[in-house]
Amino acid sequence: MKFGVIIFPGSNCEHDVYHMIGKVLGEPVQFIWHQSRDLGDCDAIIVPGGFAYGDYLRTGAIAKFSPVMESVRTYADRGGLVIGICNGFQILLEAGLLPGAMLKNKGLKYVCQFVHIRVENNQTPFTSDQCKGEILYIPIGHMEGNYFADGRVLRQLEDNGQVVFRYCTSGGDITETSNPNGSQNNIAGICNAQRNVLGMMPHPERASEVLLGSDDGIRIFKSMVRSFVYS
Amino acid sequence: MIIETEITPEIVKQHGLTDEEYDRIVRILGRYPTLTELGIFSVMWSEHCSYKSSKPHLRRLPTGGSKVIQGPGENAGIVDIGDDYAIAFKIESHNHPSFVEPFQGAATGVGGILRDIFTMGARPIAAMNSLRFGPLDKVQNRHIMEGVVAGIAAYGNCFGVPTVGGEVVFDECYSLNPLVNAFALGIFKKDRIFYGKACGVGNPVIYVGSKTGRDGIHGATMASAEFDEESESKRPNVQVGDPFMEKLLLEACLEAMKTSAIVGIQDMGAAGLTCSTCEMGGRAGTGIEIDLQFVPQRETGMSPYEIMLSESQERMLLVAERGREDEVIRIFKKWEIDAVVIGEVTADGLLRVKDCGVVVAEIPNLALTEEAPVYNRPLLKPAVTSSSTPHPALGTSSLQSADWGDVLMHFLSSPNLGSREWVFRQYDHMVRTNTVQVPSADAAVIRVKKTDKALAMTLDGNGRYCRQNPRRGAAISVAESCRNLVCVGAEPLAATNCLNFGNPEKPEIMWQFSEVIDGMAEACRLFATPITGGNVSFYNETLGEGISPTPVIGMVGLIQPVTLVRGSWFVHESDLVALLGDPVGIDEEYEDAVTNAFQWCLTRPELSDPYTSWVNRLPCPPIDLKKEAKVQKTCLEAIHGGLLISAHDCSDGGLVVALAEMTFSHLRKPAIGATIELPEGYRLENLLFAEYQSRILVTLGEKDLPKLQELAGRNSVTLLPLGTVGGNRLRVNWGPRVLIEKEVAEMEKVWKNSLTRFLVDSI
Amino acid sequence: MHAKVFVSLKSSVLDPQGKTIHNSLRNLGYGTVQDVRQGKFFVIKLADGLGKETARQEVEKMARSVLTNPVIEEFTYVIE
Amino acid sequence: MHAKVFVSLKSSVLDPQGKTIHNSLRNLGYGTVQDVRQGKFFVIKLADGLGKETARQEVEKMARSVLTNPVIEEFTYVIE
Ligand SMILES: Nc1ncnc2c1ncn2[C@@H]1O[C@H](COP(=O)(O)OP(=O)(O)O)[C@@H](O)[C@H]1O
Ligand SMILES: [Mg+2]
Repeated sequence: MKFGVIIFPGSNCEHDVYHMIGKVLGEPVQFIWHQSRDLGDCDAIIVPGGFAYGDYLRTGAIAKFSPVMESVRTYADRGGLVIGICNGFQILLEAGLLPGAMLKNKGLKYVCQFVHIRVENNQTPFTSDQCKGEILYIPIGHMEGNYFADGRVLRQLEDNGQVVFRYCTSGGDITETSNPNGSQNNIAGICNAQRNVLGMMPHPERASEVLLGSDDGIRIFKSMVRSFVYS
Repeated sequence: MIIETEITPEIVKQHGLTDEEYDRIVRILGRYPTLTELGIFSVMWSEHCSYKSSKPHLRRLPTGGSKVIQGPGENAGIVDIGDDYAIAFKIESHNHPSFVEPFQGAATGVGGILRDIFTMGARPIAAMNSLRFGPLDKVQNRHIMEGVVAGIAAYGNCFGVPTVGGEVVFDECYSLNPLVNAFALGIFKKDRIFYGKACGVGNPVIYVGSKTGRDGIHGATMASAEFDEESESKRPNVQVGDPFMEKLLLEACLEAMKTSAIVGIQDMGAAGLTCSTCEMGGRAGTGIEIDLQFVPQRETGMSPYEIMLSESQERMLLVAERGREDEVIRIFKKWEIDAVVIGEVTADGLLRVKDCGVVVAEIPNLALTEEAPVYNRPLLKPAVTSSSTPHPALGTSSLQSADWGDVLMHFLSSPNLGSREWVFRQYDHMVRTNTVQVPSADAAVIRVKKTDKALAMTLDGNGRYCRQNPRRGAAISVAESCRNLVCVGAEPLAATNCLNFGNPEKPEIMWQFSEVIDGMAEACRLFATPITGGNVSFYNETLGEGISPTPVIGMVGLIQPVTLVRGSWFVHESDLVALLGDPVGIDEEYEDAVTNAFQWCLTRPELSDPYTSWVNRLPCPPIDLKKEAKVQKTCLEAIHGGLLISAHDCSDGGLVVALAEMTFSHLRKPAIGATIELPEGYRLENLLFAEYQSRILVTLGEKDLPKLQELAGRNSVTLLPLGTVGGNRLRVNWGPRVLIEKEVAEMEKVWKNSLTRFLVDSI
Repeated sequence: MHAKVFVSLKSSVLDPQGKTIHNSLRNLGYGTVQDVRQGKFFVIKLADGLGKETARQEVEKMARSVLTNPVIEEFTYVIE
Repeated sequence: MHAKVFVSLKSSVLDPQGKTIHNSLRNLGYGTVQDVRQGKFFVIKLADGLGKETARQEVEKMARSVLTNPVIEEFTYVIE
């Protein structure tokens, strides 16, 4: 399964994702420059973390206009797998591939730490390898991860099972203290109604080797590979 | 040459030049300087750029070694780590700007040190910072700290370098003189190193990066003068950092360096275009001619003086192979960065600056660099160096009834001992997916992809010790930084240093400086850790109040294979806890002072930070460097022999604080207690809390004890079994007495609150 | 010709930044402050020849599609 | 009573945000945009009984000492 990793000016997790896919997961991977409209023969697209355009206007606000994003939209519309991580999630929100928006963390500070997230829906290509209710240990690192959507949208997300991950305690409880950024309903990751586009604030690539403190993150990509092989 | 402004003695003085220095300029030029030339001389001959007070002393530091590829003199030192890889690292101060505008001052400090690393061709893979502030009960100090930490975070996080470690210290002397020292480390292939040399007559000189504005004009001279109320008016010097631009600059520079079209490159830091041109020419023995009309400018109507002295950030100067400039420029254009040929390398050794073809400055490069003035400033040992006036020994009786558990809880809640999580949580310390040891271990550990190696790094300084005894204090900083590396399983390789001092024109300050250099030199020789570069920051004085001499050491070590990496906490129930090294050192004056300081503190329940009050009454602890080396050797050999499960340095707060720290939770590892039996025959308070050096707490499986004993014996190092890991309390027994019995959770809570209780709800 | 675009969070969205500033102002003794909301603004220099109506259209377009995120923000503008 | 305080970077100080926004607006075809500077504003609700002159003094004081760093920023305000 071939992965494409998009590079925007200011992306800074592209090499991390590339390393994880190529070296840890052992699947083919290539970079895609933001000016390119050609996604090549990629079977999945990763929009990596970082600070595209410095996050200067709003997170993801300028990146959404890059030529590559038009291709990503078409790709997603045709059912292609797209995963946005951290800044990548923010870009997908701005681009309208996922609903809602990100506000500043409730503590108004950047937060970098490991968190526990609970798998809320394992009927997606990103979580098929996991059980519902399973807890993953994966780090976050962001200033704007406080997910917001208006009441109607939020209800839709919940009703459709589009909430994929929620921040939780080590025991799996959804509590206010286990919510690192004030996100509505402790949301850490959501997918679109078709289940082929996922956005998540935690960085699975940072938890892909035991040496780095956890390898729970790699399972999201293993799920993708598995669902691809069986599709 | 057109002399547009007459240089009056008044103007010379405003430029911080002495009459003798001005005469020297006139002699060098054989004529009077233009205003632009005067500006150029003044920044290059400032303390910050010329090291005129420190140079004669810095020469006494050991700088070479079999693994040193580049010592002091370039943008950063370079060390060979084997397998064709090398690392570049350095530390720099941004103290004054961070006082004036904490957020931007700290942010641009990070930007500057990152450029020093990637200008050599290395990709930055780790950053650290050493911070010193006044006590947090004052609003102004909180405000500075919040701004500084947020600024470092904003810049480093956006740039994409993990900020993996550092130190934070609070002391009254930093209230008006906060210290912000930023460290960065980069990695590259050994055959891909770039130097700041303008070689090859006729080669084009290319300006890349941000446009030039009226930023920080005279920043270098500002960093070379004391602060007073007038500095308010010097304020427009502050610059705003653009980490996004820096990130693009990094990628573009590294891409351009792959073309082989680049001959030399240097960042424009302090003294901007001036410094980069004359230093690149100076190092290569060439001249440089530029025309300012080609320099990209952000503002209109800038004079040659302003353009040459501007310290706008995120700019680089490079020299390319003639005929290949377009190739280079194309790469920068791809990253949407300005890149313009502004001149060329010449044979005459002169820095020639033109403005639309008219020469506005013409100065020999070497006169600005190597041949800048150097002063052997007078030294004077202050009459009393020890501020802890000896008390009459009161005997230990009144300490008999002390509640040591209570003392421990108070100590753990001290901002000087507590958790730094409030700080490092704001730093992205995991980007690049190399971080093996996140902040809170004795040293940060970064794995090196494509190898089985890891790098360990730490920053250590101790102004408190250096105030009492600059020579010994500096040696302790070196010893402690090596000890920190050894605890995580690394062999120390080399160091960089940032020397923060008061006004060098005061003989007492210069004496401190000289002593610090000697102490550091001795320790670095003994540990075979050469100093490959660094930075000197003088004039850390406001309204005549100076800081304690504060040398900060940045030490880097190698772990191979990476699986040897160790943490500094208890891991499994039933592991043994033991102490490597003598439980107390030999120094009666220190021993008495510890007792007296406790008697003083324990009768003062009103103290808000008993640890800091206590420790401020102590002299510098003793150190025996040879013994220290043996302890470290034993620890490292034990880790290599697979004997140790974890190791933790005993330093600030002494033995019991170190034990408490080992009990705390770490990532997914839960908190876990221990039962400790302290040896009798020592003064209790000394054993518990005194800050003796050369001690490492280790844990090991019971079956490995004989082997460790044998190893320690062979190295003539004391090994003292202390107890067992387990339970949810820390119990410390002394003979029949239970001295301390505390829930780990309770200790961890006060320790975690030590900063947040001051910082949580303020902007 | 200059346009000024003022962007603020919709009133239905919590503004923790404003709240924090409010708290610290109160702690510093500014007791008369009853609420603070924070926003951002852009000063946009436009080509001089531009007619007022064209300017208006241009500015509205960029405010709507670039300068704000309609999920959480709203804007006003003036042209001077 | 409301005060609005507008804070912007001094004109001589680099505004990386404004610069980046300007670049992207240009790339998006807004050719008439010649410069962009970004600032922030605070809407401060003040106690109603406050006299205009007292309000003015209070607002100036907090703008100078809390809401801005005079080293790099400047402000204007209105009271409504
Ligand atoms: N304390 C020190 N010990 C050893 N070398 C030093 C020290 N301070 C500065 N240096 C060296 O002097 C050179 C000039 O330093 P500096 O002016 O700080 O560099 P830059 O121009 O990159 O800012 C560097 O190579 C630096 O490593
Ligand atoms: Mg440099």
